[in-house]
Amino acid sequence: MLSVETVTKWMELFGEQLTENKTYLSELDTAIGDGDHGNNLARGAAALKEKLGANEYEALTDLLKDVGMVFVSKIGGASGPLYGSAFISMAKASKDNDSLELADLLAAGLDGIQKRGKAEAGEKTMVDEWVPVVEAVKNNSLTTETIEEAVEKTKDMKATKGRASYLGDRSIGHLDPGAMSSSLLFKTMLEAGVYDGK
Amino acid sequence: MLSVETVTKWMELFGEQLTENKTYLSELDTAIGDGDHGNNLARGAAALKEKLGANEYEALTDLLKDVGMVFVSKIGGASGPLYGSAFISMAKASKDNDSLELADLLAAGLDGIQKRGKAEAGEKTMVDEWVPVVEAVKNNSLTTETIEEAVEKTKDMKATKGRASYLGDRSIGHLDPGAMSSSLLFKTMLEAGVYDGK
Amino acid sequence: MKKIINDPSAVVDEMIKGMVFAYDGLVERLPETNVVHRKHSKNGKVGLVSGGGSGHEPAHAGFVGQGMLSAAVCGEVFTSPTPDQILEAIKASDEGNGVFMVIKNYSGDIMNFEMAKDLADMEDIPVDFVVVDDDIAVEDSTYTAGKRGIAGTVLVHKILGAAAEEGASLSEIKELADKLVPAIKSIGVALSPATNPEVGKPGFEIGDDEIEFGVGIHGEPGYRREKLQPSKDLAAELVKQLKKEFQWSGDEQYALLINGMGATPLMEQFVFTNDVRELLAAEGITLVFKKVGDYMTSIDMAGVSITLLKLEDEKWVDYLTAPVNTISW
Amino acid sequence: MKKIINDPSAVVDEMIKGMVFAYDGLVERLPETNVVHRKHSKNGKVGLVSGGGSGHEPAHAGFVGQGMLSAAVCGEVFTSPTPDQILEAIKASDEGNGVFMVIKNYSGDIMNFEMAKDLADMEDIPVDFVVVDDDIAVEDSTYTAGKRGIAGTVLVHKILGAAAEEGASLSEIKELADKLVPAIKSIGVALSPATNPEVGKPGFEIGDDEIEFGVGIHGEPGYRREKLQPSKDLAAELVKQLKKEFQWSGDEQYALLINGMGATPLMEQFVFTNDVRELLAAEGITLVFKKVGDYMTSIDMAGVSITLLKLEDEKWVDYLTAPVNTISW
Ligand SMILES: Nc1ncnc2c1ncn2[C@@H]1O[C@H](COP(=O)(O)OP(=O)(O)O)[C@@H](O)[C@H]1O
Ligand SMILES: Nc1ncnc2c1ncn2[C@@H]1O[C@H](COP(=O)(O)OP(=O)(O)O)[C@@H](O)[C@H]1O
Ligand SMILES: [Mg+2]
Ligand SMILES: [Mg+2]
Ligand SMILES: [Mg+2]
Ligand SMILES: [Mg+2]
Repeated sequence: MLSVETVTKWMELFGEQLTENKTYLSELDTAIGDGDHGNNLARGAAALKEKLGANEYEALTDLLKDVGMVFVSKIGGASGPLYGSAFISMAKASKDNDSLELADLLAAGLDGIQKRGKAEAGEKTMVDEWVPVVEAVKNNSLTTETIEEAVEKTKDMKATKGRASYLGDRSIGHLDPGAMSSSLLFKTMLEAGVYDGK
Repeated sequence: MLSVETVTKWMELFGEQLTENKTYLSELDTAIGDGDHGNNLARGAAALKEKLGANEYEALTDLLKDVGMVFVSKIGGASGPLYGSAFISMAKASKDNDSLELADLLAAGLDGIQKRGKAEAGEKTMVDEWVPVVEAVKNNSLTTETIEEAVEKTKDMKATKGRASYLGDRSIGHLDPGAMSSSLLFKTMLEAGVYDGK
Repeated sequence: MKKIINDPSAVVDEMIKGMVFAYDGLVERLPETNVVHRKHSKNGKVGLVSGGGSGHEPAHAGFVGQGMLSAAVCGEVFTSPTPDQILEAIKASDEGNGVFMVIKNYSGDIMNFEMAKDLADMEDIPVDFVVVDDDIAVEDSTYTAGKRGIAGTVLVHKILGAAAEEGASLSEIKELADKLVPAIKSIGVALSPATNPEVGKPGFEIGDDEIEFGVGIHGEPGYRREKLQPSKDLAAELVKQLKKEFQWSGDEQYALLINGMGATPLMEQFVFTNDVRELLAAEGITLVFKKVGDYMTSIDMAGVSITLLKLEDEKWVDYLTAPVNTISW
Repeated sequence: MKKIINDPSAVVDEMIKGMVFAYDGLVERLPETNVVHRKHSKNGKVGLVSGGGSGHEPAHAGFVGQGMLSAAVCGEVFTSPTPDQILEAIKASDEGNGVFMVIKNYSGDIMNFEMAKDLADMEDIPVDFVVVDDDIAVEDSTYTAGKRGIAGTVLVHKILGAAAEEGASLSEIKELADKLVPAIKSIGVALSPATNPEVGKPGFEIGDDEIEFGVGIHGEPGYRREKLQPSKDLAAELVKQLKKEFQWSGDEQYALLINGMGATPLMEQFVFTNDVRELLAAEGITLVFKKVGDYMTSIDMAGVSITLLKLEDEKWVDYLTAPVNTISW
């Protein structure tokens, strides 16, 4: 169910996962980037925890907007503006919209990422995690497998956006760190009970 | 016999030995100094070879003076002025002195070193090679053993002059590089037939 | 990891503290930010703001001061700074005539600086910018994020800074920048990787007898790995690449910046400079301005880069040689 | 050995070539010597000559220029220059009022510079000198060659250079130098050894988790080896030693130089500076002048040193801040 409670829970779990996977995410980024993705997101997670702990939210919009602002102002790098834009875009979509479906919310998030980063599916970025997930939520078919398969698929892709694109063909064979962190986002979404499908 | 011929030969052999032992001398200097003694002397040896090749000497004084000038202007570091002063001092002693004895010549060299470097015997420097050799030449008792024993003795000494003095007690247990290069000087002196004693 | 640091996650904060303490006559830190701002009094000039991830010292804060940058935004190590921080730099640098931003061509930098521009728009501060992409080691195609911004950025700071100091307007600076940036090309070679203190281990592995051409300043892989070779061969390869890009005819005038990556001693930088000198002289290139040293580093990476700026305008040399009051120019 | 060089025995020659090419507006090489001389016109000032083994870049040639050194003599790597070369520097620097030499306290340096003075005497050029011995890591006793000259030497160059520029006579400079040198004390810590290119391997061995206090700039052993520790602990040990030497009372004024050894990035130098700042503030020391960067390096050694100059004369601060035209001050 999409509610302030479930989304708060979601964000708490996401933050925990980011902190736990900090080294792993940075290792993925060392292989095809500059090794800071885990540290960047862990910094965001720490700030998020503080923010959520200090506030009581009534409206989903306010919660999403705060998450977006924390990500924009604490993560930095490429992933900060991207995750930030996703949540700010979701906040906007949820504004004055009581009957909002999760699929529409996530679609708005993806739209935010793509407006900011100009990446299409297949360019080996977090977009490759978001696209199949948004699709599956729309079709009411999202499972952990959908989420994990999407990350796995980035392995065979050649990066044409972001820092990994400098490697050309040599980016093939590595998981995309941003897709991996987004998979944590969606797994914790399932865990928090935000998604009611199947 | 002390003559232009034997001393020329001496200097040729000394130069060869320095070139051959470049790495070894620098290694000794790495242990208790700054690792350049072999390179410094090898540079001097190369310049010396050029000088000797380009000149015919009639007077011992001129030969010794040129050797001194080459050492002063090509070696650098502490050993350059010391070897240079030794030979310039020997050149002075040999000037207008036909009956000069080798013992007096070497004593003048040692005097040049000590005036320049202010080191006494027992301070773990090249002086510890020169003092026993000068003594033995005076007593007509110089042998390869005298020369080698003198270097060996620097091992147990604590350096109180030169770069090795910064190590204090930790200089004990290492041969002094300058004493070692001076031992090559005296061994080649024997080889070249400069010394007539026993 | 062998570094003179305390808490790896506090490196940027402590570094800024040390810098503004040591050079308190020149720079100050904007309260509660990682923005280093120049101290000289405002007089209606266009503000010049740059920045990026930390780890490239003296870039960018070392170039803050009269005649060069108004402010530098220091991100976390190898991480673009955030829009709120950039906004503070913009606000502090605005002297009433707008602010110009010098951005290096990285996805993260562009997104964060663009968001900051959006925020500044809302505060009615006119902001314009240029994206520096001088690193010819990367192909500029639809299949990459485009050429990276590296050491040549420092020449952009210097020239635009001098123009701003001279009283150029925001649109004049934009025009100058758009002409200047395409005339700058750089390329480097790395002997050893950088270690980001927060990561704790080297960004890549390379053999004791290997070098890599074209490595990025965040340790991004280069275009070719080879055996260690004499300085003159390294210089020849890099000059060859520059020649291919510039397609010079011979009697052209350039400015030259030889840049150390952080752990390469000046001794080696000058030996390398001598080889570059010979190669460019053989090409008939005239070098009107030259500079050698650590300007855009990659933490403790060993390596060097060559930057050439084709001097299409005589004024550019005046701008390069105009006096400045910074820590590191 | 992984270095950007060609022939190891030609490093000094090629380095000087690169330097005088890059900074041809400032310096020139005296023909057939390893002497770097400033270009500005002679006007009857006392000449200031320094030098020593190479491998300490930017020292000493980086400090040649108006307001600082007249000439620097570059010896082979880690090897004092020879008297004939020093004599050439003296002759080129004499503007009719004599030449003052700044010598670092090493047996070799002293002997070679003294011999040069003897040669200059024969040419009727008045020469005087001071021996800098700021390194408190070494005991000054009859059992050592005395304290070494290290980074503090650069402050001597700056202050005497400014005095010479102001028109001080040879005897006035000698008097100033004799008062100045005892007021300067330095001490450093090394994380890694230097590799002399001609030797081809590191000057000493040290564990990946070890540091050594008091290592000399030729890699001479220090006074204690310990485990790697946070920057603030390194700073605390070095400040403790400086306090012991200066025996400061609290309300004294000092100049501070934090010096990188060659391979330590500015990032770490500034973090370390911040720790030194806190420690000296706690001691009640006022720092009137501060500077951070690579000034007296040891090729590619990683490490830092702290230099404090007790400001016994107000004029010294003016001399420190007086403008100069050099490559590296
Ligand atoms: N243009 C883009 N669109 C979408 N995602 C992107 C884009 N550029 C980079 N990313 C994502 O950001 C991740 C890297 O983030 P991070 O390491 O935090 O930033 P940086 O590359 O600036 O160091 C990549 O793995 C990729 O998923
Ligand atoms: N004051 C001195 N008197 C005599 N010999 C000395 C003195 N100082 C140094 N030496 C000799 O010089 C040698 C070192 O020479 P070298 O390595 O060429 O110079 P540096 O120490 O300047 O690097 C020492 O091993 C020692 O024998
Ligand atoms: Mg990254
Ligand atoms: Mg030596
Ligand atoms: Mg990054
Ligand atoms: Mg030496």
